[in-house]
Amino acid sequence: MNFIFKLFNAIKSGMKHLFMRRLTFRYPNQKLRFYGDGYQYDPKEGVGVAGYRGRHILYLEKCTGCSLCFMMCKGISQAIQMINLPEKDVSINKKSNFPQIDYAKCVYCGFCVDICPFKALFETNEYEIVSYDKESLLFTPEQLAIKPKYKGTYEIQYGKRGAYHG
Amino acid sequence: MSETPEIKQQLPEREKKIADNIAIKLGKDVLGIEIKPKRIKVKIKYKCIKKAANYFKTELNLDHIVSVSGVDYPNDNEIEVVYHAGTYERKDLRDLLIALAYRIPRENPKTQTLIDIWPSIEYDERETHEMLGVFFEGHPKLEKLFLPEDWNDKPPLRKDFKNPGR
Amino acid sequence: MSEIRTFPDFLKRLIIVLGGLLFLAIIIFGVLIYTVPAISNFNNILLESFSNPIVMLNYLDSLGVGINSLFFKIVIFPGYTWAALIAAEIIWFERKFLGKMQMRVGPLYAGLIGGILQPLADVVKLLSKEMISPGRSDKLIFYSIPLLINAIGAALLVVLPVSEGWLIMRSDVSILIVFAVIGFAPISVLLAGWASNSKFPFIGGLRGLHQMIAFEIPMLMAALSVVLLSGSLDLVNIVQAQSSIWFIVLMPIGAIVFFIALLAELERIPFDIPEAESEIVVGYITEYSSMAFGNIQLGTYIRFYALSGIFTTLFLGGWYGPQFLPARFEIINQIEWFTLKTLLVMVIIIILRGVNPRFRIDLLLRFGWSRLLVLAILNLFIAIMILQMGWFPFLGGI
Amino acid sequence: MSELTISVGPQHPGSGHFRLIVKLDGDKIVEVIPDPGYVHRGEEKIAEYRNYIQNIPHFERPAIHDSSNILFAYVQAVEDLMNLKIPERGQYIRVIMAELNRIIAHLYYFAIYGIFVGHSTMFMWPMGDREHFIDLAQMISGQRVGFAFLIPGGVRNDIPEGMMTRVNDACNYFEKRLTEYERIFMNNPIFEKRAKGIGKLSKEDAIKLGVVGPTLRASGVKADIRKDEPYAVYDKLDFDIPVSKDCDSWARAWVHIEEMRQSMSIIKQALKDMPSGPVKLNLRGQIRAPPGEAFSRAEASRGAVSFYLVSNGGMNPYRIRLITPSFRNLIAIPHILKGLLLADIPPAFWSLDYWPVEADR
Repeated sequence: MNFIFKLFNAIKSGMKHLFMRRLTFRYPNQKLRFYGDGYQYDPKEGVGVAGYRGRHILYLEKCTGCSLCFMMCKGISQAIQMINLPEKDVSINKKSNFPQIDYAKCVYCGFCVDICPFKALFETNEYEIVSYDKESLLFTPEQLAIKPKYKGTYEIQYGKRGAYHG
Repeated sequence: MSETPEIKQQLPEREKKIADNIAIKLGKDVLGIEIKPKRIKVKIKYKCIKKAANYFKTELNLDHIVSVSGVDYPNDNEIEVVYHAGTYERKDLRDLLIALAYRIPRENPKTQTLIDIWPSIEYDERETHEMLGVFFEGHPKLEKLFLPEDWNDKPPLRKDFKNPGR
Repeated sequence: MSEIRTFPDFLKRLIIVLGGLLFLAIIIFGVLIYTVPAISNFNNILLESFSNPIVMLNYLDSLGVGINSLFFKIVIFPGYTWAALIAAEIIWFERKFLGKMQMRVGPLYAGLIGGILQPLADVVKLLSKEMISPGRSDKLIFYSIPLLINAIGAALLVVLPVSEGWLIMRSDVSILIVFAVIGFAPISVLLAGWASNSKFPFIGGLRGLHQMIAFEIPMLMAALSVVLLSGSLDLVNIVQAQSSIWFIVLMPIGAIVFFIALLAELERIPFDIPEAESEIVVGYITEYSSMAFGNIQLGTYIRFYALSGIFTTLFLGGWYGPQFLPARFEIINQIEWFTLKTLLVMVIIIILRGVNPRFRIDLLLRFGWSRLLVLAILNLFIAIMILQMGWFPFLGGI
Repeated sequence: MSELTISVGPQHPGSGHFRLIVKLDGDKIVEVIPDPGYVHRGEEKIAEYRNYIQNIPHFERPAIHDSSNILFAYVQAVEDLMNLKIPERGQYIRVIMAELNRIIAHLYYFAIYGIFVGHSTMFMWPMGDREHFIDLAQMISGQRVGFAFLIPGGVRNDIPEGMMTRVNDACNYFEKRLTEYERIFMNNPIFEKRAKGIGKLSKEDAIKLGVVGPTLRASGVKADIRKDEPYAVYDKLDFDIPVSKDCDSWARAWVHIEEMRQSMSIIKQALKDMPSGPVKLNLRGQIRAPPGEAFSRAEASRGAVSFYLVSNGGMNPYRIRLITPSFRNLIAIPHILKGLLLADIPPAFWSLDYWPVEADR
């Protein structure tokens, strides 16, 4: 009898969920809202600013080409390469060396942001980096300098009929 | 960074008492004892490893092995084998880990298995065997554990084994 | 032709190939239409029948494949095509329903309404796959099993009375035919496991054999009590005996026994032990790929429909609607009532799949032989008692 | 007696990157030989080539959905050598992340447990409910799976505002969900039939084999590093350790459910008690551990994870030994599976929460 009672309880629990809202997040139509503008780091205080760790943004006018990010990434995922941009001659970057990031390798740990002492490299909310070939995943410094336009409005809401993305 | 916190200054009484007992019991086989809060490292001669292990098992109720690690010291031409033993049975000693360390020559790293004293040591000894080439005499199944069956190189955790590509 | 590198390239290639095929088809068809008179005749009728369906029907009747012919009944309705359509859509419904129960959406993109064309997409996918068989398998048996499983499901449809007048074949012993056909299922499962010449399928085949044999006997006993009450082996007569009161009301235990045995016969969760995927991969289906796998799935779901229909026939009053309903429900005719009830049984089976884990084979066999058989015999006694006490004078038939 | 030898894994739905060589007599298991190593990456060797910061994303790879806990032990080993005293707020945030991670890993456990016994609903529900906690962790750390959030000296950033309400919402919702889990899965009579009394590991055997984590606690030993050797601020928080005396597969699942309840209470308490202040020491320059050795432990979701760190004062560690809970529970697999039926492998094997990547390292 206990067996049947428990089985009935299980069926009741399952049936109850026919009237609950679906949690599914329908990705291409809905996009998640993130807190803040992406992960940033304050080298003076030594503390980061909370945010999503997505695609990087590189401030070309601040980058000195010190290749600290390259040194850091060498031991993690080897995604960052320093490349030379002769046409970009910024006064603080004499050799005009800039990081170039291979998103096929990047693990988005953000330690390159932590190590940068000039606030030149931050991370942003954008995470939709897809392409048909590997070459397109290689982001040159100019591409990294573009501010991404990510707009997400959905987050988990808690209602009477369960949780949903809204 | 350099300032020493207060825990270092006060002598860990309990650990000191246990260490003294060990020193008395094992006598001249003990080469040295390092004491830190909650950690004791006993360095012994490798001939008397069974005696020391038996003592730990029976007197201190160290009923399981947490880890068996091998550290390669090519400069001294020795391999150090470290057993970390802990206890579940004695509640007052649960935070205590006693390390049993001995050094064996690097060319002929032969030692005795402790599987009859601590059955939980089986896979740790197998791993140490394949990673550092330490041979545990009397182990029932000293085979490859993680490495491929056809591995025919130096034991990989020895210092003279270089990671490919480095 | 150029190399395909990007998605637009692929689309271009697709259009070229499809366009070429279409062009060829038009040319060939055009040539044929004016050369072969029979086809041109058919073509005229085809054109006419667009405006007047009766012309079409008459033409089909003249060919012997009209709506009242045996051919139509076997092939279209209530035969194979109908069952396959229900099977395909019940697969879709099952996924959608379980999706809702699990707080997700299920199939979404194929078709306009909630991915209703998903089964079709799956078939297309399976058709485009390569058919592989294990090296030392018995090829003849290996490839005949999908057809056999399909045939077992389809053979049950022959005697399934969807309505009083509209059924493929009426036999005096149709319930025996049903059990004779069901008896083939364990053999097909065992053969599939054996012919694959692989360990997991073989274990799955043996499990299937054990399970199906263990549950066939309680199933037969439960059906026997129905036969006793209705006094006939004919499924049509059995349904007619339930015109005033359904047998599920008279013999709830029998209905439960039959239902549980049904679950085991169908290998549905909680009794999908021969296909237990985390234990023995997928059991006897493991080595099947492509449309061979698709055929097994189709056959299983057709059997699912057919056996649910038989449960409806035996216990839920077949094509009769509930008596207490007001008169306006009379317009729902017999076939619709039957389909509705069958679908209800299927939905209940799907609900059980959503909330239950899998049983273990030894527990299941013990349950089948010791509990279910006892209950079935008890139910038989109840049936005899009902008959002897004469509470329901219309029962007992003869 | 003729035996049938079958390989459960590595290409088997019920194994993961791992192989069990199972010898059967009829349907009965005569012998089980575990064969790990399919995902061995030599983490210990690679760590010798990287500095202390570069090792962080690397060391969370063995247990990717339990990353904060495994890093907890690592950063403690480094801090132990460097004699660092972590700001209290940083410690609280560490605890919050660790407990969020514990819930995430436990929900993963239930999802796989569900699909292993053929319960598809129990696969989908925990996977869906995991989303709430992944969202919370992502709000704090900025990543959804590999957080790389704990570093020597503290945590990488402060928690954002508005965490409190979101955590409360998620926890209140999840409390209700846990009762549903119990109804549909834990107390489901068929699951009870399959898991109760299966895969017994007695208290004596558990101690002898040195198993850890929920496996140990389900065998009746009330041992948890968070209580036995309180690290961070666990001694200031009020929580309980669920212990079961049933010693079987069902008890292990039950311990997981109760631990999730405790974790939620810890998160709520930690958020409430958290003092203000810095979250991280400002360590300038390269992190270098002075010569010496340290052995640190932390309670990960599957049990005690330990780091044995030997430093010679260089940029990179001289030797790191990582002992993961799955590796220590590996010895229990042949022990509990012996004498069971073939059909008992999924519920009994998965109840140990054996994670091949974590064991192989």
